[in-house]
Amino acid sequence: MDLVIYLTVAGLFFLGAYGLMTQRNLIKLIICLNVMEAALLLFLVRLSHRTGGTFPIIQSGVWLYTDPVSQALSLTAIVIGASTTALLLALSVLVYRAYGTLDVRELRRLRG
Amino acid sequence: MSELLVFILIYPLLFAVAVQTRVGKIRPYEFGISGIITGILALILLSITHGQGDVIAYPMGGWGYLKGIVIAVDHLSLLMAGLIQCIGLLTLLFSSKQSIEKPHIYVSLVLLCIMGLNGIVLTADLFNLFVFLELASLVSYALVAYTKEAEGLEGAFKYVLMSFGGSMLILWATALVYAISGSLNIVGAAEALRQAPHFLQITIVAMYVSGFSVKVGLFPVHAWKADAYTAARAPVGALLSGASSKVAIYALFRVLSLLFGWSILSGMNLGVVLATLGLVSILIGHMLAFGQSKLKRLLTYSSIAHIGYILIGLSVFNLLGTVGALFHMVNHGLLKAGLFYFAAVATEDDEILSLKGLFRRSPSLAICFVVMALGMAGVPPLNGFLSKWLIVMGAMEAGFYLHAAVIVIAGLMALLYYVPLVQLMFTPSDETQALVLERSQMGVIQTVVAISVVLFFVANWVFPVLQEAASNLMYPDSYIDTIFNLN
Amino acid sequence: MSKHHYVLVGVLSISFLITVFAMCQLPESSGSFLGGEALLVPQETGVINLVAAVLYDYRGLDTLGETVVIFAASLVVSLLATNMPSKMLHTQLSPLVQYGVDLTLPFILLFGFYIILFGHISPGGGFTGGAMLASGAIVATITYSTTNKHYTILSHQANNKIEVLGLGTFLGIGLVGVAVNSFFLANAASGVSLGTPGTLLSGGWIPLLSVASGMKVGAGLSLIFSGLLEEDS
Amino acid sequence: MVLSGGIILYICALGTLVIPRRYLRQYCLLSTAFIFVIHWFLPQQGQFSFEFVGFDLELYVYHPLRQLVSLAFSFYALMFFTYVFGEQQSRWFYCLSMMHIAASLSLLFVNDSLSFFIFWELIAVSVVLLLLEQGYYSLIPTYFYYQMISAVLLFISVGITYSVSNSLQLAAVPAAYPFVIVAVCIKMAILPFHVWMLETYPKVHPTLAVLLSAYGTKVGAFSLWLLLPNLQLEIFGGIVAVVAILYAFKQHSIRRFLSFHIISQIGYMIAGIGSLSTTSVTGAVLHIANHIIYKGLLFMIAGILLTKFGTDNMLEIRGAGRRSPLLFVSTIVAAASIAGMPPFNGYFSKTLLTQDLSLITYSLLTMATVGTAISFSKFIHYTFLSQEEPLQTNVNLPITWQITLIALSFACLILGIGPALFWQPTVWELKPLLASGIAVLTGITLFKWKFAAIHHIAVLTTPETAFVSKKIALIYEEVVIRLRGFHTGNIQDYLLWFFASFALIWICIVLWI
Repeated sequence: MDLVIYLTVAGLFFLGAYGLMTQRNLIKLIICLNVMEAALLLFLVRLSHRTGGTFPIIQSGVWLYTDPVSQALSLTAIVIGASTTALLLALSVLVYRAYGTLDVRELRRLRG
Repeated sequence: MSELLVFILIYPLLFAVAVQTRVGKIRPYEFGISGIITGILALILLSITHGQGDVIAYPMGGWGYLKGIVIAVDHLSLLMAGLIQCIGLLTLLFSSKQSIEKPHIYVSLVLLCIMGLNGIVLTADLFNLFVFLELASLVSYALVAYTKEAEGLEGAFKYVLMSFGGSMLILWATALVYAISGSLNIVGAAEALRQAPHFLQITIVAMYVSGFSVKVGLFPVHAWKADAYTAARAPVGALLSGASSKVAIYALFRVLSLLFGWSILSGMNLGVVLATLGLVSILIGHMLAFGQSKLKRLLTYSSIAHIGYILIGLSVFNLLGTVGALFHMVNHGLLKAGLFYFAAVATEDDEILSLKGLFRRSPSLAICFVVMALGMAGVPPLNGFLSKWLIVMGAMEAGFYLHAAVIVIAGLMALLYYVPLVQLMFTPSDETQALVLERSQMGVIQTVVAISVVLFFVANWVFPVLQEAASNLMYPDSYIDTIFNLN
Repeated sequence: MSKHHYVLVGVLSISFLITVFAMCQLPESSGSFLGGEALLVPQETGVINLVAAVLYDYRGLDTLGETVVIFAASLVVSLLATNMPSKMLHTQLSPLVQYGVDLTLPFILLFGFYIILFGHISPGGGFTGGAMLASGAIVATITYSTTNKHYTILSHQANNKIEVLGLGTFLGIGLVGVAVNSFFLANAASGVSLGTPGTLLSGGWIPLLSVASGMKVGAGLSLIFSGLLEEDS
Repeated sequence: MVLSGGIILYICALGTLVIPRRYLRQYCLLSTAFIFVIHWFLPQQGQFSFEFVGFDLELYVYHPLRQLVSLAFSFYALMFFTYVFGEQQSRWFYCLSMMHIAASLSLLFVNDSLSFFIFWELIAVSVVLLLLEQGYYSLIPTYFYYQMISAVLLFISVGITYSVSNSLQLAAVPAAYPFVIVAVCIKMAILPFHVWMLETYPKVHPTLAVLLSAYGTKVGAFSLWLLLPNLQLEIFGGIVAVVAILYAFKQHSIRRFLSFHIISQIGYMIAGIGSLSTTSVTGAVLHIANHIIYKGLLFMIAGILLTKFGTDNMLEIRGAGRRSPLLFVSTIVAAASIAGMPPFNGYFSKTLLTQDLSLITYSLLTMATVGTAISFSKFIHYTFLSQEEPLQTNVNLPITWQITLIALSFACLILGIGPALFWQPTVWELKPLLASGIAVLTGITLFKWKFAAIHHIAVLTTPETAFVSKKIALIYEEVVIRLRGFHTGNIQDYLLWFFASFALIWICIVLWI
């Protein structure tokens, strides 16, 4: 079971990376970044898993809970990712205005 | 006095919020500058009360290192924090005379960037480091794109894509550390991590190295840096190359040395790997800087090369090299900031050719450039020479002969692109109108030049501080003990 | 398939293998610090939602950091706002949608407030609730367009003020700890009454912090959204 | 605790920036005279050492030979400031030239490689700043690159020495020999590293050439003694002396001609220092001191000729001897000194130098002496003696120039006779007297008899070497252009590099365990 999750995590991450390097559309690139981030969120959530544990709200009679820390971490990571995505979207609107295209390979005024 | 730590961490936020609310008739630059000066005063106060060799740790919320976040400061962190505030101050001072739209936002962003960098330097918690790293990066993206011109947007976009990948690797490594040790504190996680399977250790190290090297701008992930810094405003370039990249190197070495310790790392031959990356960075940086037509681009490539010097100094794992590298961080931070400021005032369009005849138009500016260029090339009696000397001697002592030789020869490669610039400046041109500078801008550049000359002569007094900081990095026992003793 | 492409696939598959093998060597269950001590949490912090305890008490600085990130993001987006009208906002949606939104909007907001306020005793908290509030604002804006002042939930300036207020509250509560000679962002250690865990008025500063970050996140996300389709700033 | 004289001169140099304009020249004279006195009465005990960034610096260590050279340096500094007394120079000129002298003087007394390296570079830096100040922008790159290459090699050798011996000792370890030798050779402008010298001395203002020609190369020769005290370089020195003479034969520009003679004289010094025998080393160091004096005199003469006759070509100046007898006499003195004609100072040091040399080196040096005599006969013949144009207006020299010419000529004479009589009477024996007399006379005869053939041989045997550096520059540029081609500006390439870096670092770590 663990192996499947790990395969999914790494698979999603590098799939996102693959998309990042092959797609041309800026918006698709942003989606790819989010896919990469989602892979790591999956990994963080996996880390909170405890066999037999319940959701981390104290109830009477329950002794084993899943790990709240990595859940909190993923929450923070989500917010950070969302902020970066917002910035990227704003940037891509402006890039479209300036370059007239969303093709990332046209963004090559700076080179050499 | 440990509350000062919290103050140093959050003062930029307080001032940024205050600037943002526009209460009363706050003039953003004056307000921001006074904010940073308060921060510097706090830092000075802290370093006065900070005794020889001891570490101040502050548990956030009163929880120890097991449950909560601990921020801690030793000489190394103090040194880095000092560098950050100084460059931040110079940046704000310098940009206060530039015409920048929406100054409220600009000042807030610079302050927030300083907050992120301060957080990286002060924290002893891996995930918290990631959060502050992201804060600093996010603000840097925005600062690069601030002009909203095509180049700026392009540079910022490339910067985000690369840097976000790096952040993801850092986050992944942090999650792995947490999965192994169940702790997020750098010190608390170390024990379990050193017993972890070898394979896992190597993977974590590789993730941290390649993740941070994006932020640093090391070979082979240096390419975004030239684009981003070229596109950014010159003061922003100064802030980023002067402070941000140094802090990223700091974070890399602090994390690795605390998590694994030098013995495991040198068992992995990480020193050789990192030093070789540094070596290639030096060569590539200096070669690409040669023959550039844009001044800021030239400076950025040179900055990539100097990152290589620092990396070699740190990865030889001895006191001499580490001291040299820390000294070079300070020197290069100041000098490169000065050169970026110079680029802002000396040329309108960043074209090197427009430097022609600068000596006639503003002699003192041209002379400042000559001094800074010589300092960057490592010519005595300037500070750049001393740090280079220390790094080379450290590398020689550790047996990194090739690396030392390349550092030495790199001085020559640096002259290959600085000397034509100097020549161009002194060649008479048609344009003879005097270049009148704002006094504060000229003052900033002259301060940088003066510091770089003075640092050579007072190096004996600076040296113990650097030595203390270097031994903090190499033998972090007191850091570890202080954090352990919190519980 | 160009040569470039093969290199790319090769690099990625090597990295894939490395990371998968590395992760497979992870220990079966990591000894998280709360694993054995979860039952101590209500005594220490006064809340029964462990995630809230971690977010607002144990690792409060992270939360402060991320609120600052949102603050920075909203600043940045308002900076990069394009000053050009977005066409999308002038399309008239059908009355059905408008009535539907009219009907559900109060409930969305109410649920958001609920999530924020009850974050410490049930799943939820400032971030989740804040995001819901922001989604309410976003729905309203999309439906009625920004030109219709009546239905724009809050103006730019108001959002800005709420955001700063939330951030200020967070910082202020943090500084209370310093003021009473305890630690920054201290909860129980600052002498505040924790109340009975599980009740609404429990957890010391945590509910307040939750509200503060809820304000912050809600206003920040709305600002980011409105910044992305700003007509005039 | 003794303050090194060079450091004092540095402080004096800072003084030139605040002294009122009217007293500037007097101030320079006074301070150099003061420095001369200081070096005359140097304390034999005591040292000036302190810890600097973790290394022990020793800025003052007494040794008679060091004092000897320092006396020559400071005496020449006095002469130089007398020479420029009549000229209007900027404040910075005085400051920088004093700093140049100060760096050279400081270098003579140091005893550790860090301070040695610092002063080594400072000499070059002060020259660069002087060139900037005087407006010779096009000359800077060549000069600076060569000097910096020398500094870089020295730096490497210091690093090697440090890693082997774990100390900053001056004497290089054998592993560092190749680097030191090339570094010092560049500093001494040995062929084929002489390009920087030809780019500087013959092209700058005569006054500047008078200053530069005295210190840079001589410091190099002296540091040979400091850095390589255990290396046999005798024959190399002899070869250098002869080859440089061959190059000197075909020169018509006086200052180029003199530059090649500097190289040739440095060959003598190398031979002496490289022979490792005490007498020869003493002779060589004495030769450095003497050489400063007569070569300085010659460069002053060249400067005066250029100023008064408007040309640097020895074939175009005719009959200078008749028009300025003082100039003529001092030229004769200087030429006799450089050729090693008794009783001038060149004879004294050359004889001392050659006493313990092997036969091959001795014969090479004798050949060089003959060559020197030939080429100076040519110089004097064309410039001073031959007269086709009867344009007989007397050339009036300013009083300061007259003073310096007379003083330096007397110095040549006194230094040739005085110390030799009291200290080393052996040089007045018949054999060396005869040997050098015959050599010089042979030279003069050869010039009269077969100069055309000699000139022809010289032209045939001396290839130009300047193209090598151009070739290297072209290759470097090509590499840079290739490298820049990789930076296409396409972010997706950069991202690939990034993901590759993760795999690369990981694999490197695994492979290197």
